[in-house]
Amino acid sequence: MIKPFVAFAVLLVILLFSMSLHYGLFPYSKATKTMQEMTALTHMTHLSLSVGYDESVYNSTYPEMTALGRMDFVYER
Amino acid sequence: MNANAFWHFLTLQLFKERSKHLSVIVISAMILFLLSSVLFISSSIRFSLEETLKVQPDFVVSRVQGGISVPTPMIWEDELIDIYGVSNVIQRVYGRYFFKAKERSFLIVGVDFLEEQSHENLQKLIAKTDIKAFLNGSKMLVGEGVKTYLDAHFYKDDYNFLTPEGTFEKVNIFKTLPFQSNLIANDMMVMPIDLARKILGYSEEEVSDITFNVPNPDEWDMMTDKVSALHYDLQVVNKKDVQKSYENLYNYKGGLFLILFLVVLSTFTLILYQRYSMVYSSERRNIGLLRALGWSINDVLKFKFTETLVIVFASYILGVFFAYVYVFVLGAPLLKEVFLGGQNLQNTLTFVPVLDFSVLTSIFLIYALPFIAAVLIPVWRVSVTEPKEAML
Amino acid sequence: MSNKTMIQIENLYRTFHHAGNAMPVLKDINLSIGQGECVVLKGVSGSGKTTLLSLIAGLDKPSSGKVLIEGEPISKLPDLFASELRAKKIGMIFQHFNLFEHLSVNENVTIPLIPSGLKMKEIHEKVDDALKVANIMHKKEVLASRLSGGEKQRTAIARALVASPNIILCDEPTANLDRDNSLLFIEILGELHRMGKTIVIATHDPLFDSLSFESTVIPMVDGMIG
Amino acid sequence: MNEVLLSNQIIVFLLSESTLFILLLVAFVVSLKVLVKWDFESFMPFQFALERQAYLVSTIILFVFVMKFILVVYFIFSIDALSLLLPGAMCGAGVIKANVYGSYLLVLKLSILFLLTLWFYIHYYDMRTKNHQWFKHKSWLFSLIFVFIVLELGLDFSYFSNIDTHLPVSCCSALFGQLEGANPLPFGLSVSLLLVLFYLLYILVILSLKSGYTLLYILTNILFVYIAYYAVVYFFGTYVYQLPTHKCPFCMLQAEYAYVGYLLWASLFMGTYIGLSDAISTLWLGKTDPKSKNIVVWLLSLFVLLCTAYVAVYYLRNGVLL
Repeated sequence: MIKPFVAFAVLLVILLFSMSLHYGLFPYSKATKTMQEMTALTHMTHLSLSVGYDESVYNSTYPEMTALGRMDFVYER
Repeated sequence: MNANAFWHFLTLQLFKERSKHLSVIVISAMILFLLSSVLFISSSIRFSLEETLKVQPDFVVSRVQGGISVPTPMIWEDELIDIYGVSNVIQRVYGRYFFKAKERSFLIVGVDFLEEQSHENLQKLIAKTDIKAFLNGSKMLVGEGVKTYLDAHFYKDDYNFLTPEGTFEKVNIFKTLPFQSNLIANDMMVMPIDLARKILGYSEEEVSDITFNVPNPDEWDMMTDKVSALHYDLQVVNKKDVQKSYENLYNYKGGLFLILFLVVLSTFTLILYQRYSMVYSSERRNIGLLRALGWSINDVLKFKFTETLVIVFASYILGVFFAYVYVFVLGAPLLKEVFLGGQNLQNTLTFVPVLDFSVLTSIFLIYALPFIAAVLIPVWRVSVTEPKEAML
Repeated sequence: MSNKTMIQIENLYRTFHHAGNAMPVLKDINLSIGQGECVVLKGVSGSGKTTLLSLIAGLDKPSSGKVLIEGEPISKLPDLFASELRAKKIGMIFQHFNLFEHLSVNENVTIPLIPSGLKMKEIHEKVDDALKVANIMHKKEVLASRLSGGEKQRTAIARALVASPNIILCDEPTANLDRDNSLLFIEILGELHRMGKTIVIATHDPLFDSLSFESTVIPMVDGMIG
Repeated sequence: MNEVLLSNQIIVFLLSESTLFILLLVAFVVSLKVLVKWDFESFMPFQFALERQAYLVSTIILFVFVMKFILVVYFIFSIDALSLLLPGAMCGAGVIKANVYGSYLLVLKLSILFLLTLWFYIHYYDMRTKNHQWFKHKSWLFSLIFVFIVLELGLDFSYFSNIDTHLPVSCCSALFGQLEGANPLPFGLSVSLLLVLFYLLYILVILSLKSGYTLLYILTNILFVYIAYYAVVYFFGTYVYQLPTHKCPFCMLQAEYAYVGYLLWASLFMGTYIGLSDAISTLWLGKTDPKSKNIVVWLLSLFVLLCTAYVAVYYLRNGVLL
């Protein structure tokens, strides 16, 4: 293998390595524990979706269709 | 075949022709970046939700009349406690509060802090704080998004809620919820249950819904039937249904994206086919020379395939790496809004990195397989070049 | 010198089809070349000598008849065998040298050995030997694009020799060389001849009319051996 | 729209299968032309063109060969992931049984892998004859494989588009658990007899392979796979799960069991594929390869050792058997 290619390959390996380092060092337990504690407190797992909720349930342009952009169907009810 | 000499020659050729390959690598890496980002986000959200769902109550019971949820009477709680096999019956009071002027909304969640379990949970969640101070008077915990928004509108310390009766209810902002929970808590306001009732307009005898656990999963189906039979306007939802609806939501988002992505992919494949047909036809003379020097068709095929694989793997690694940085380090600006929406509160969540076999293989298959398939025929065509080309 | 037949050509025809017209290039060639012989195919351009050479090397396929290299019908072997035969038994020297311009002399000479499966050490030894015989050792690491015509030719010779083939085929080897370099080339050929290689040269250069070593001149006219 | 068809893995899987199919279709058309017009003795330029096109066919098949192996693993993995969407399913077993196509599809996929391995053997030998002696053999075999692949693609699509996500499916405990009085084992065997047969057959396979009784080997190896399947599901699997009632060939593919199922099934099937391919080429072409025989011995021994190790480790740790 020629030197520029070895350098390129080493670069790729470094990228992979730094990626796995970040992946390995990420505080998973902290992240998931906080989420779980949050749920334990509120008993809720509603996603904090950032969509407008006060839109009409009906589609004003096509009344027989459901409104566009509604996200509440993921909610539990 | 001597691996050493083979690789030496291969890399020499690749670098000599690098201008021809560079554009392919850059475009591939960009396509891979887009694809991987979407799959990373959806699998990360899915992972977080699944972890969270583990502690979510098994069943939710609410009153539904004419397809619209109405407040659930608290007496139902006692009826549920009486059913054998049901444990941990808890009432929930929550609802949306609209900040009318800007058409933003917050999720108000009432928690019964007098209960011992809630007390403990609160202690865990916001360690090193004086719980007594929190419970003393009208105070609330807010999600990061809520805090930022209220700050921007000069509600630094408290907020005046307008109750359905037309009175004002001043609530102090006690603390911000930990940012790790932003995925579910960004637009949340957690406050004592009675305060929440007042703001949301529930009477003393009403709750939003009631949750309970059934420890034995084999009884779930039976329990659904039993509980449904209690009242004609009662709706039961179990955790599996929630899990399934989340799964479907992210399959739906990712799936629609993938299907749209097929258009890009097929265009890309066609371009690759044409480009490599062209690139390789300019190499005919060199290939003919190799054949004249004693390389067999198999040797040339192997050479050209390895060349393709180097390009495929290089762009794969580059694309996946940049997508990883974009999603898990930078928090996927712009693309995040496709998944979480961007109309309401700004969400600054960090995605939990998820790199599993399924995502990585999916990315590889959807990209590498069409790539190799597209260059396969050009590769073959140049590999069977007659060695007499070298004599011309 | 032994009389073992290295190259045997029997009733060889080659016809090119171009725009519906059949153009016979080689007509009924019969030739037998023994080990250690040096044969000069002489003729004007278009007389079919290059085509004959490429048929001998198995670079082209005949329309009928056969070419046997040490008894093996190179023209009718599956590619895997034909390539192996070419790699082990035949060294080619082309009119335009046909070097990879961006590779060094050393790398150019290595190419025929890459599919061989030899160890790196053996490859280095073989390359060095070939470079020495072709007298280009001093330019080992120089890029082919920086070489003079004569040096390129000597690199091409080293490349033809590196797998130690018994047969060397040269296609107009001196067409792009000046007189001094041509003489130098012939000198190296004489060296190869002494090593016992079978040499076939297709040329119209009069320098090859009277070689200092034993050689047979075969004139070619209109695709036939005169 | 069927929710299953929006699952990312299923989209990727179906897309990959379709891409491979298009390539194979090209290969098949070319292969038919080559097969009909093939005349190796001819000196016509046409024949030389056919020889070049044969390289296209073999290149495509080799690429497909590699990809199909990856795709089968991916298929099983995706099936496992789908169990989240299907009510009642705990692992791939329930999903496979979600409609009538599933089991046929899985068997078909495994057979195609075997035929591709066999093709690869014949191709290898054919390339090393001076007159392409077995060219027609391998082309006919490819035509057969292609028919299977067409069937497979059809089944792929019918299987995935006919999974009803609202209909509850059986979980593995219902599919493989012992019903009252009914013996699920073949030939009315008991578990201890099954085990005796398992080890006996293993020894017989190795012996017949080593001594070159090819026909006997083929017979015993097929029987061995059959018995090994039951032995893993009804005996060794319970040690993997450490639960005497858990009988399932799929659950061991999940992360909780360190994906050991992939290693287990891969060593059994790869060993059998290689062994049978070598045996068939011995009988059919008269060519044999001692190296493949060694690989077979290694793979099958790995399989048997792995199975035994689970039982042994459990016994050493707990002092009792399940």
